[in-house]
Amino acid sequence: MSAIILETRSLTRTFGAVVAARELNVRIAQGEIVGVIGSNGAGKTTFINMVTGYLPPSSGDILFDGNSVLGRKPRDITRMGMARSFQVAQLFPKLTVMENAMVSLVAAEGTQPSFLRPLDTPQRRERANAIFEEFGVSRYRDAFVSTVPQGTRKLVDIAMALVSRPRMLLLDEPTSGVSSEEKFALMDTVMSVVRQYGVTVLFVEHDMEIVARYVTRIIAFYSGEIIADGPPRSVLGDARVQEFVIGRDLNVDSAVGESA
Amino acid sequence: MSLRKFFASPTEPALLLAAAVFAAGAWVMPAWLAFLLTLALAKALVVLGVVIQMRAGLVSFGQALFYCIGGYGVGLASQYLGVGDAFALLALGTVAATLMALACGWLLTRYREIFYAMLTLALSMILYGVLVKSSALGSTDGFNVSPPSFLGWVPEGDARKRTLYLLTVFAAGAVALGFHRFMVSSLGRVTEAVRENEIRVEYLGLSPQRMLFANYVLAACVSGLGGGLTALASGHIDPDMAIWTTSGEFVFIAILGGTGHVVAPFIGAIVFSVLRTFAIQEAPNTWQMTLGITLLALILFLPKGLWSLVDRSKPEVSA
Amino acid sequence: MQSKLCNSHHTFRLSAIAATLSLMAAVSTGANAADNGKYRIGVVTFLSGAAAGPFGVPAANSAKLLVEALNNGKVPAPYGKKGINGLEIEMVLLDENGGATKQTEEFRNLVQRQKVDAVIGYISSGDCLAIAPAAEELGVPTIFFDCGTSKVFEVVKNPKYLFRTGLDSVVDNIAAAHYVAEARPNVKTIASIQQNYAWGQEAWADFALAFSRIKPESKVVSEQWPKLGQGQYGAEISALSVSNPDLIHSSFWGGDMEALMLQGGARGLFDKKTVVLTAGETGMEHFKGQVANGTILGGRGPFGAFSPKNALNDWFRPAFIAQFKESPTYPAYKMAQAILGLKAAAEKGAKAGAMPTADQVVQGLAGLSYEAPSGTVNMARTKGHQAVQSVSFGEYQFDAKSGKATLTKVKTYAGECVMPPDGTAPADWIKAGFPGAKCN
Amino acid sequence: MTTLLAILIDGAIYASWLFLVAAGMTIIYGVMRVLNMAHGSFYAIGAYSAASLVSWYFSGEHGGPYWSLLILPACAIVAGAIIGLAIEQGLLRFLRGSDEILMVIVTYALLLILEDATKLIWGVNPYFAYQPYKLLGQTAFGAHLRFANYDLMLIGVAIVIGLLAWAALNRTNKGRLLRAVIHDREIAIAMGVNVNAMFAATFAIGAILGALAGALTAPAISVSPGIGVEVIVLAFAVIVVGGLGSIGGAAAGAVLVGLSRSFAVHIAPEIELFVIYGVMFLVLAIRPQGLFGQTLARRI
Repeated sequence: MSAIILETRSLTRTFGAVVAARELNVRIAQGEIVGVIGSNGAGKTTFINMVTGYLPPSSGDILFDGNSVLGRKPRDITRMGMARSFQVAQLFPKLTVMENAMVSLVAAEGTQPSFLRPLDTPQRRERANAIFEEFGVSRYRDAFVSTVPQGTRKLVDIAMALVSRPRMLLLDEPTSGVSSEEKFALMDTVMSVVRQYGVTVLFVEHDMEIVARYVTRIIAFYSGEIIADGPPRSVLGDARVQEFVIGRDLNVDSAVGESA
Repeated sequence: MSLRKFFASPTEPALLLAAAVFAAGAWVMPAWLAFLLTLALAKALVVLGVVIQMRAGLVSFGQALFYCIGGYGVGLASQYLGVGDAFALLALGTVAATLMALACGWLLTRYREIFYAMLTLALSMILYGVLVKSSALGSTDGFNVSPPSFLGWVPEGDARKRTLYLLTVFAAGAVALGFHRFMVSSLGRVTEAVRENEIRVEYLGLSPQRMLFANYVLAACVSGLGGGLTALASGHIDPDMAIWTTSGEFVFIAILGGTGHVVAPFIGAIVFSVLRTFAIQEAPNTWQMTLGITLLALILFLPKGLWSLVDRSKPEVSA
Repeated sequence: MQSKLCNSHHTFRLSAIAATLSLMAAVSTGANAADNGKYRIGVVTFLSGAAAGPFGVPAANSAKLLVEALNNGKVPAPYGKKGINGLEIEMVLLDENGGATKQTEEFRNLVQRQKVDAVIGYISSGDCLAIAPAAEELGVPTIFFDCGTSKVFEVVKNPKYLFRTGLDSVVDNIAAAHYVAEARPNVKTIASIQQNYAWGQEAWADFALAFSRIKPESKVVSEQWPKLGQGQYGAEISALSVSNPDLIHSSFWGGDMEALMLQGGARGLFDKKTVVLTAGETGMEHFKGQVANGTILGGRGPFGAFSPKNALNDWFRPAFIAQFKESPTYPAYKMAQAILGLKAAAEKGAKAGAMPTADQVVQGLAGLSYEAPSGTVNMARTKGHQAVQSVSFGEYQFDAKSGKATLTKVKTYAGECVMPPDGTAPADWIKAGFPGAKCN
Repeated sequence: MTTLLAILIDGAIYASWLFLVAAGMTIIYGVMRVLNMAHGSFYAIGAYSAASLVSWYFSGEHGGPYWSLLILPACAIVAGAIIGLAIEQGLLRFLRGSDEILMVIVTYALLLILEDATKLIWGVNPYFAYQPYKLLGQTAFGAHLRFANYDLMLIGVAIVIGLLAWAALNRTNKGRLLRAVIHDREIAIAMGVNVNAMFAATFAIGAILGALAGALTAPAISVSPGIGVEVIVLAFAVIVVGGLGSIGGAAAGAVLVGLSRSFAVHIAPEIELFVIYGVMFLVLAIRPQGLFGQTLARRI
C-alpha cells in the first residue's frame, strides 16, 4: 500500500438545509485511479470543489500529501500539485487552442508572467505541440477555442490541467457532453497520458461503462454520503448502489472484465 | 546582429517609421495641427491605459483620475518644487499616478463589470471634489504651468511648441513600442485570459487579481504620462481633468479606435480630435450631437473600432 | 495572435490614414483661411451648458447684432463708419463649453487655422487663465469681455495683445460691501451661499473681507457651499434659515440663482432678511415678483438694467429687444463694449480703409477711452489693458399691476473707489482699508 | 434641536427626490441590464415639457391653478412614454443581449444626442413653472424653519411610487412574468412570455419615471441646459449604493445618501461636495453588490 496522497476527514458541507456532503472520509493512495459515481445532486462536484479549494467546507479537514489545504485558494492547491478539469470545459474561447496551451504553460512555469517577454516563444510552441500530439488535437492548434468541437474542448481542458505535471488530477465528468462514439477514444487518450505521467486520478463519472472500464476503485455517493467504496466489482454489485446510483441491472462481469 | 533579430515583430520598425513621419511633420505641418496632434497623442496615451484594461475585460470610467494626477503632478512640481525640466516633470507626474494606482489598485481589482466602472468613476470624482475645494490650487480655475526647459535648454515661441510636439511624438513612439510588446507578452495575454475565464486562470495556479493589478498600475502609469504631456502642452491644468465626462471621452476614443492593436488608440485619438474640432467649427450648437451620432454609428456598424478597417483578418477583443 | 496578424503593412496603412486626416484638416484650413479682405473676429462664448442661457447666448446675440449693424453702418456716432475701418466684419462663433484644455486648442485653431484677426470672448475664468499666455504667444489681439478672475494680469504680467474690457469680481464685491453698509446700516449678522467653485469662493472671500473692514462689528453666521449646478437647495436654505442672519450674500448666477430665489422665496427665507446677489441683474426679467422687493442686485458694471441713457444705448437697447424679444442683460452689454473697443482701437491705429495690423489694434486699444452703451470705458489699468468702469447696485422692485420690474435706490461706485491700484493684491488693499480709493 | 429636525426633514425631502430620480434607472437596469446614462436626458425632457406647458397654462385663463399640479405628471407620462418607446424600439431593441458596459456607452452616446436635441427644441433660455411650487404654501417648524409644502408632498409621492412599483412587481401577474424574465430570459421566452413587449414596456416606464422626476422638480428650479447631466451620476451613486436593479435598494440608497448629504450641509458644509461619492465608495468597498444587491451565482 503506497503513500496516501489525498485524505478527507469527516468533510461536511451544507447549503442552508441541504446537506451536499456529510462526514466524508476518503483516503486515496498514490497511483490509484478512483471513480466517483452517484446520481445528480449526490454531492460529487461539491466534493471536488471542496477538495480544490473552490468551496469552503462547513466542517472537516482535507489533507493533500499530509498537509491540510483548508482555507487555501485553488491556485495554491494547484501549485501544490493537484489539478482539475471541469464538467463544462473551462477555456479561453476568444483565444486559439495554441494560446490556451501557452497560457497554461506560462502558469506552470511557476514564476509571475513577464510583461515584456512574449508569450509566444519557440520553446513553448514546441512543448505545446508535444502536448497536442499526446492528446491528438494538433489539427485544431490555431483554431479559436469557441470554434472547436465539444470533445476537443474536453481534451484541451484536461491537457491544460496536466501541463503543470500535477501529481493528482481530478476529472469532473470528462465524457459529459461527448458523443458515445467519441467518449472511449477520449478516455483512452487521457488515461494513456495519465498512466505515462504516473498521475493519481479521481474522476466523477455518470457513465458506468466508462467507470467500470478505467478505474481501480469506485466511491459511490448518495445524497451527500458515501454508500460504497471499494473495487469496481464489489461496488457495482452492491445492492444499494444498484438501486440508488445505477438504477438498472448492469452486467458487472462484462463491464469490469474489459478493463482488467 | 540583424534587424530581424532586433525587432520582436515587423510592427516595431513600422511604428518607428510612423513616429519618424510624425516627427518630420513638425517642420511642414501648420502650427495648429502640430498642437492638435500633441494633445491628441497625449490623450492617446491615456486611452491606451483604458484599452489595456478593456482587453482585460474591465472598463474604467475613471481613467481621468490618473490623467489629472499626471497633470497636477507636473503642475505642482513646476509651481511649488521649482522643477523646470520637462523630463523630470513628466517623470514626477507619472510616478505620482503610479503611486496612486498602487494605493487603490488592490481594492479596485476586486471588482468587475459595472462595479469596477462605478468605483473608478467614484474615485476620480472624489479627487475632483478635493481639487475644487482647494482654492489654494485655484479651485475650478486651476492654474497655469510655466513653459519647461529641456535638459537646460529653454526654447521660445514656435521652437517651444515644436519641441513639445517632438517630445510627445517621442514619448508616444516609445510607449507604443513598449505596449506593443506588452500586449503580446505573457502578462498581456494572461490578462486577456482573465477576461475570458477567471476560474480557469485561478486553476492554472495564477492569481487573476494580481494580473489585473499589474495591468491597472501599468494603465495608470501611461495615463499619468499622458496627463503630464497635456499639462506641458496646454500650459494649464484644472479639476475638469478629473471629471467623469473626461473619462467618458477616453472610453469614447477607445471604442472609436478599437482595442485590437497598440496603434488603435492613437488612430482613435487623432480622428476624434480632428472630428471634434471640425464639429465645433461647423456646428457650434450641435457638436455634442455629432459626436453622439458618430459613436452610435461606430458601435452599430464598426463594433471593433477603426482598427478593424485596417485589420479585418480576425475577430477582435471587445469591451 | 497580435504578433501573428498585425504585420507592418497594417501599420503603413494606418500611418496613411493619419496622413490623410492631417491632409484633410490642412485642406479645409485653406477654405477657411481664404484671405477675403474681411476683418475676421473670433467670438468664443458658451453656446451649451448652464452658462449658455444667462451669459453665452445674450453675448452671442449681442455680437451678431453689433457685427450686422456695423457692417451696415447702422451704429450711431462715433461708430458710423461701416464695419471695422471700412472693412466688412466676419464673425467666427465658437462654443466655450468643454474645459480649458480644449479651449486652448480651439484658440490656436481660431488663430492659426481660421486666421482670425482678433478674438473676443471667454466667460469662464479658467478659460481666461489658460488662454492668456497663448494670446500673448500667438500675438493676436485678444479681448476678454466677461471673465471675472483677478488673476488674469498676474498670469500675464506685462500684456501686449491681451485686454479685458470688463471688470473683475473683486470690484463687484467691494462695491456690494459699500452698498450694503450704506443701504442697510444696521446689518449685524451675515450668511453666505456660494456655488462651490472658484468664482463663488473668491466672491465670498472678497465680500467677507471688505464688509468686515467696513463694519468690523458684523459677524458671519453661516457659509453654504452647494455644488455648481446643483439646483436643489433645500438643505442649504434650512441651514441659512436656522442661522437667521440679517443679510445673505450670494454670487450665484443664472439658473442656480433663480432656483435659489424660487425655493428660498417659497420657504420665506427672505422675509425680514436682505439678500444681495452680485450677479442678480440677469434675473431681472425672470423673477416676476418671485423675489422679495428690496433684494439688492448687481450687474457687474453699468450694464443691463443699470445702463445709463446715451445715444448708443438709445440705439442698442431697442435694437436688441426688437431682434431677440428680450432686454439685453449685462453679458450683452459687455460683448457690445468689447466689440466697439476693438473697432475704436483699429480705426485709431490704422489708416482709413486699410486692414488694421495686430500691432495697430493693440497700440490703439491700450489706454484708449471710448464710448459704449454702458457709458465711457477707460482702459486705464495694467498699462491700459484693463478697463476701469463704475459698478452699480440697486434694489429690486416689482410692480404686480404692470408686471414690470425696476431698480430703485441705484448707487454707482466709480472705478477709482472700488478698484485696487495696479500692483496691489486685492486682499492686501482691502485689509489696508482701501488706501487711495476716491469715492464720491 | 432645530438643526436636527432640519437635518431629518431635509434628508427626507432630498432622499425622496433622489429616489424619484433613481427609480426609473434601477428598474430599467433590473429588467434589461442596461445602465441608462440617457436617464438624465429623460429627466431634462420631463422638466422642460412640464415647465413649458405649466407656464403656458398660467399665461392665460386656462382654469384653476390647482389643475397645474396634474399637468406635471401628465407631461411626464406623455413625454416619457414617447421618448422611451422610440429609443427602445428604434435602437436598443437591436442591441439586446450586448455587453452591459457596451450598453453604458450606447446610452452615453444617446445622452450626448439628447442634450443637444433638448437644446434645439427648447433653446438655452431658462423656463419657469414656479406657480405650483408656491401654490401649496409653507409649513413652519419652530421660529425660523419653514418648508414648502410642495417639497413635503414629494416625500408622499416618492413613497407612493415606491409602493406602486413594488406591488406591480410582486402582486400582479405581469409583475411575476417580469420577474421571470429578470430571472432567466431564455426560460421566460420558452414559457411564451413576450419579452420584446416586456422590455419596451419596462423602458417606457423607466423613462416615464425619469421624466416624472424632472417634471416634479421643474417648479422648484429654473429649467435650463445641463440639468440632465447633473442628475446622472447622482442616480448612479444611489442605485449602486442600494444594489443595482432593486427598487428597495434604490429607496435605501436614496435615504442613506440623502441623510448623509443633509447632515454634511448642516454640520460640515465643506465636505458636502464629495460626501455622496464618499458614501458610494465606502458602501461598495464593504459590500460590493450594494445594500440590497444579490451576489452572483457560482459559475461551476
